[in-house]
Amino acid sequence: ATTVSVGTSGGPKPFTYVDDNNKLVGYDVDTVRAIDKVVPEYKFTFQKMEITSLLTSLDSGRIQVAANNFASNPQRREKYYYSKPVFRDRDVLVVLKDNKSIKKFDDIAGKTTIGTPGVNFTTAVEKFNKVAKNPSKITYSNEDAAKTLQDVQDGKYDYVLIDKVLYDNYQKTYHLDKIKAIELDSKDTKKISASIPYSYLLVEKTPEGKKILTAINKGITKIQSNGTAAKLSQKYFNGNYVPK
Amino acid sequence: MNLQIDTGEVVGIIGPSGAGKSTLLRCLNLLETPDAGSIQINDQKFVAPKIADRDKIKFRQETSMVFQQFNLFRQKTVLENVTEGLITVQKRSKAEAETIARTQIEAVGLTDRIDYYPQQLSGGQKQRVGIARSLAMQPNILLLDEPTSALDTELVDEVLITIQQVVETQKNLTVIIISHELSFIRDVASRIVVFDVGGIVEQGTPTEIFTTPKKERTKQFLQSYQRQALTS
Amino acid sequence: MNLQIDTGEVVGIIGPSGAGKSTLLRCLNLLETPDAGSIQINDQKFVAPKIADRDKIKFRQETSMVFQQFNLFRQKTVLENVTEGLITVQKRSKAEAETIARTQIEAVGLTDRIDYYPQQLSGGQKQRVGIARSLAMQPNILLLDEPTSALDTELVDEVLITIQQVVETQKNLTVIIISHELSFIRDVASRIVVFDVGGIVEQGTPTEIFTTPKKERTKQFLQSYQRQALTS
Amino acid sequence: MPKLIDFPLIFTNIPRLLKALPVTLEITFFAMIFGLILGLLLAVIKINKIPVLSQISAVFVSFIRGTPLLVQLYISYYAVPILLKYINYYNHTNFNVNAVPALLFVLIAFSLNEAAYNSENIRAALLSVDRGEIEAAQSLGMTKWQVLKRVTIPNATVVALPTLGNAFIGLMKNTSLAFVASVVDMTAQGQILAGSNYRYFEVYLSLAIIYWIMTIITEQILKLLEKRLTIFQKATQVAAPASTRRFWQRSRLEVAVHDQHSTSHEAVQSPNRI
Amino acid sequence: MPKLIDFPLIFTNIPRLLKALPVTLEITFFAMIFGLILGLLLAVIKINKIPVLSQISAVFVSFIRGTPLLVQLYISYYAVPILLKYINYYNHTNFNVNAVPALLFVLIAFSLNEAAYNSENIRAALLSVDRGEIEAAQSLGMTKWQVLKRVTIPNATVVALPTLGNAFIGLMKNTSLAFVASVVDMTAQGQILAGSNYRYFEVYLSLAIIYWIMTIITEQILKLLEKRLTIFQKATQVAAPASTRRFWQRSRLEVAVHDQHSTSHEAVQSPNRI
Ligand SMILES: Nc1ncnc2c1ncn2[C@@H]1O[C@H](COP(=O)(O)OP(=O)(O)OP(=O)(O)O)[C@@H](O)[C@H]1O
Ligand SMILES: Nc1ncnc2c1ncn2[C@@H]1O[C@H](COP(=O)(O)OP(=O)(O)OP(=O)(O)O)[C@@H](O)[C@H]1O
Ligand SMILES: [Mg+2]
Ligand SMILES: [Mg+2]
Repeated sequence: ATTVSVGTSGGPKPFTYVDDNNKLVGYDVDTVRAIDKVVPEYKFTFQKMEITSLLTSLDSGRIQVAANNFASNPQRREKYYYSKPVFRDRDVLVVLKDNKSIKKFDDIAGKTTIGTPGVNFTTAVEKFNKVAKNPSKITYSNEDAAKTLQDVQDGKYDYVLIDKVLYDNYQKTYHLDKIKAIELDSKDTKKISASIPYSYLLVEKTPEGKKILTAINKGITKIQSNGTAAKLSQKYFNGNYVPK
Repeated sequence: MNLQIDTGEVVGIIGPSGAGKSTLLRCLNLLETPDAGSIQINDQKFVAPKIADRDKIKFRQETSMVFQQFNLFRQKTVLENVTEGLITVQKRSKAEAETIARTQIEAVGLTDRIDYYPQQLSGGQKQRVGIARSLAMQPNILLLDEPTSALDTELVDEVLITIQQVVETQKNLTVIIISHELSFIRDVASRIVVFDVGGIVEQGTPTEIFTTPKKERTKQFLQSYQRQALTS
Repeated sequence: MNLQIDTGEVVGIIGPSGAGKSTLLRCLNLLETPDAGSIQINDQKFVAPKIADRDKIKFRQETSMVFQQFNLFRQKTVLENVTEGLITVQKRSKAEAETIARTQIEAVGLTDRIDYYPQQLSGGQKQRVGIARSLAMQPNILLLDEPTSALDTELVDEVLITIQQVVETQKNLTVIIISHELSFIRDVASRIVVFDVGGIVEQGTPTEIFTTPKKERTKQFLQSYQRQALTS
Repeated sequence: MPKLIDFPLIFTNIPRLLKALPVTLEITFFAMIFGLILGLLLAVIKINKIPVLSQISAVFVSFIRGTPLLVQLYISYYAVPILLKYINYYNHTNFNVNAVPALLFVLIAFSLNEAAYNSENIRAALLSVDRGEIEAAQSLGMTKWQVLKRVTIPNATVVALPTLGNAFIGLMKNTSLAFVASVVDMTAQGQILAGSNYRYFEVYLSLAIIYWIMTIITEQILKLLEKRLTIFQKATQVAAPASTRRFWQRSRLEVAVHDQHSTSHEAVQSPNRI
Repeated sequence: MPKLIDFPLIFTNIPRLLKALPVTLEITFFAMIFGLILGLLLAVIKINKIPVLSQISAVFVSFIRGTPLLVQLYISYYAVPILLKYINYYNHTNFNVNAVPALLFVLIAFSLNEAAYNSENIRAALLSVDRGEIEAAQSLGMTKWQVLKRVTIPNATVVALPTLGNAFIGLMKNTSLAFVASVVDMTAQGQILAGSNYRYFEVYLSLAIIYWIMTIITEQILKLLEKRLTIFQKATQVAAPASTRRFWQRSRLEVAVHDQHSTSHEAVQSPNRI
């Protein structure tokens, strides 16, 4: 079988992380492993690297697949192949508990937030700002997500946009008692992702990549129909987040 | 040891290497703090070893030192070297300081080198700037520690002549000079102190010391000098 | 200029400062490459300025230099200083090199300092190590450039005596020595070359040069020396 | 074949990146100036072996040298608010650190870092100053502070300049770390740009060009400064006599040492060997 | 109150981080050694002003000094494969650089970076070597290479050691950048750990502790090394005569300069003033 390099950054949990035995695990990682089992023509190996390097690595052929809870957006679609969706997300707006002014996505107009450049949520707010009369003020930062939640709790920023799964996990660790998560309805969700907030595996846009993509898509269909994907979702998210 | 010097005296200190001559002179400028003892200039008395920084500075303005290694400020021109103390220590205006400095530089014959940097001067010229810098401060006491021993033979004379002129023109200036140029010391000093490890061996007029020394140590020292002059 | 020297000769070079004496000697060791001219040792002839590195090295093994500033290897002990060339250049075994070195160190009377580092030695001792290092290489020609002028007066004699001994015991060794110690040169040299800017002024036996110099320049030079000796 | 590198983008990026240049320069200059002042203080403390202070400063310098700047930034930016929260929690106080702009934390962290690194260079430079000049200044009656200001620092500056110049260049490039504290310098601006078009490689090339040019400019300024400061050295001394040199160049050197006695000179036995 | 800091985690992190220590050390040592060798070469090229090579090396050094290490890593790791892709595309060849392990690119980038930075230090150290010793070695008949090996390098090492030690410590902390090229050093390992337990601050503190200790150990080794290398300096010379010192300490100094003539000495007119 041909070896395919899969890049991942080892964070955030539970999509990709290392367990106590220093073994790379997580929903995205295990999904690729499951695909590996059902796709005999390829053998997948992992490489850990900085999150911002993943895309450059795809460009340069350092890796053929990137697995890091990647969402879709038009710019990315130009440069990379997207697999079938592997995860169906729910996005939440995190605000202070006593915040009455933010209830739905459009309420972020004129409010402040913090985000890492290049991340899907930041891109979503940027997109919102392009059309909004009253844009939302983004502070760009390399702060980790845990700190951004603390910043909301401290009243430093009005809201942040984040995966529900991640939010739940952070809450388990930090017990931030002054903030709440507002789930976005499907209409709002569309505003962010232009489609359902799926996440995907990214594949390099080369002839060889095209073959890999076909194989991966075949594998995804297989693990989603035979229940493997559901089992993984249960294991990592305590619920069914498998795309329908 | 005990040494008394009167205003206007020119004291030459001679003695073997390592006797502590430099150390004595440096104590008179408080560059070295003596472990014990006192120094008195006119009515001001300073008792070692505890001398406040403020007193040190006052004291240093009474004396002025000419160094063996010249110790000019290398980043400053001849003029700036001489005005430096006048401006920062004596708080004179720049114009006033320059007038004083020009007079002193004229006196040591370096008017044409006034904007040169030390590196551009010969050793003899450097030392003459050193003398001008000291005199510009108008000290009561001028201290010279082997002012010519770092100079090539052909440059010694210009400095000695400068010193001689200073001594002759400023009768009220007390001068203490350490030198191995015995014939010069003999000419210029009003009193000579022979120094050795342990303190003062003897003192007296140049004639007393050079022609009728009383102590055996002085004779020895003078003889070793004559021998050296002949062999080289 | 043209200079011929026979095996076993002891040539003393004297002359005013800046005459080019050092430069001449350094050319003989190819530390300085002459712009033109040739140097011939026995049958080997080297024509400047194009001398291959390989020839330079061969040539340097014929001559050996004792420096004014000693130039000992500071990181090496006395013994290692002397064995260095024997081991790296002459490719001798360490044991053999040490035997030779010990003999030479013995000859300059420094056996008890054999494991000292240069920093622990007096100037005179350093220069004696320098001589031992040169002689250990068994050169045909020994070059000495003012070997005592960096030394304090009291240390000069020990080095001069060492050189004298070398000259007396090794009759086949050609020695070229630059020195301002005229009385020494007079004693030790078999021929004296008077050098000045422009080349050789005159040459001859010590008696010829010192008592009946032919050239005016030589007389001048010798006189200026005597004057200096008297004034200091 | 997809467009792997968008070459024009490398250049069109540049004006957009330069918008963040002021932040880079602000951090660099501020940290350099405060780093110098504090570094001088640390150096003086160490040289004079001031009791308690010199121990504290030794630990401080060791910590800064011993840990990555990123960690130091993290501590100054993250630890202070957390500390305040703990204090607020246990003392029922209500200090709020969010009012303090992030930039201040960054500036403090960078300044402290520079100070620690510079202090050793400054110390070496201070110690290299000729004792003689200092004594001359003292003997003129200058106070300690006057000696420092008029003699020691000007002399030390000349010695320390190249190292401090390097520190400056290093600092300029390191400001990118400030992004963990939400301060957007030029490199961070690059990440933001790339975050929207996914062209990281082009942005890094643009940054390389900008930084390289900035470094070259800085080096030229340093050279000029050095020339200024060392004017007292450049002034040539009396030149070596040209005549001698010329003589040597023209003359030919003919030296021969023969095994056989040459005809011209006979070895003469020295008449008075000791 | 939320658990803002998990203190025990700071220490339990440490053994897990240390698993990546070998990578950190590998990069550090490799880059240091090759950086030294190449740096020496660059220094020799610059000192001897070797025509073409010295211009090339000047541009190289300027580029490395002028651009962030991160950018250099990017270029070495990503530009090469992209370049190959273009070549493959237009020439229908099939070069593939991805078989070459990432670590190699990282090592090369770090080595080149070290070389450029070290070359200036090495050059200064080489130039500081006493000409006299070199001449002595030449006059013994050593070849150029022997002089370099036996005299110049040993002497220069003593001078360069402190700066090279600093470079080593800096390098140790900088290896974290290798993560952009998928090499997991200790800091990268820390980021990965924090990705799984969401506790970044604690990881950074753990890293601070590890790096600080490593730095202290390195400094101690350097001190030892320096002691070894400078044994020839430490050996004390003949001590200054103790007797003199003792005399001064015991004696009292009494000097007085009076405005009035003292009784003991009358100013004597020098008999033969010129
Ligand atoms: N304050 C002091 N207390 C004790 N010993 C001192 C003191 N100052 C200097 N010494 C020692 O006394 C010795 C005398 O040194 P000093 O330079 O004064 O001699 P000198 O007479 O000037 O010799 P030279 O003619 O060589 O200059 C020195 O070796 C020094 O170590
Ligand atoms: N190869 C050369 N070509 C031209 N000029 C030279 C050459 N070598 C030296 N000189 C110049 O000739 C002068 C003579 O210097 P050198 O050191 O040889 O004199 P010296 O006779 O040894 O003087 P001293 O007695 O002071 O040592 C020097 O100023 C030097 O600049
Ligand atoms: Mg003295
Ligand atoms: Mg000479």
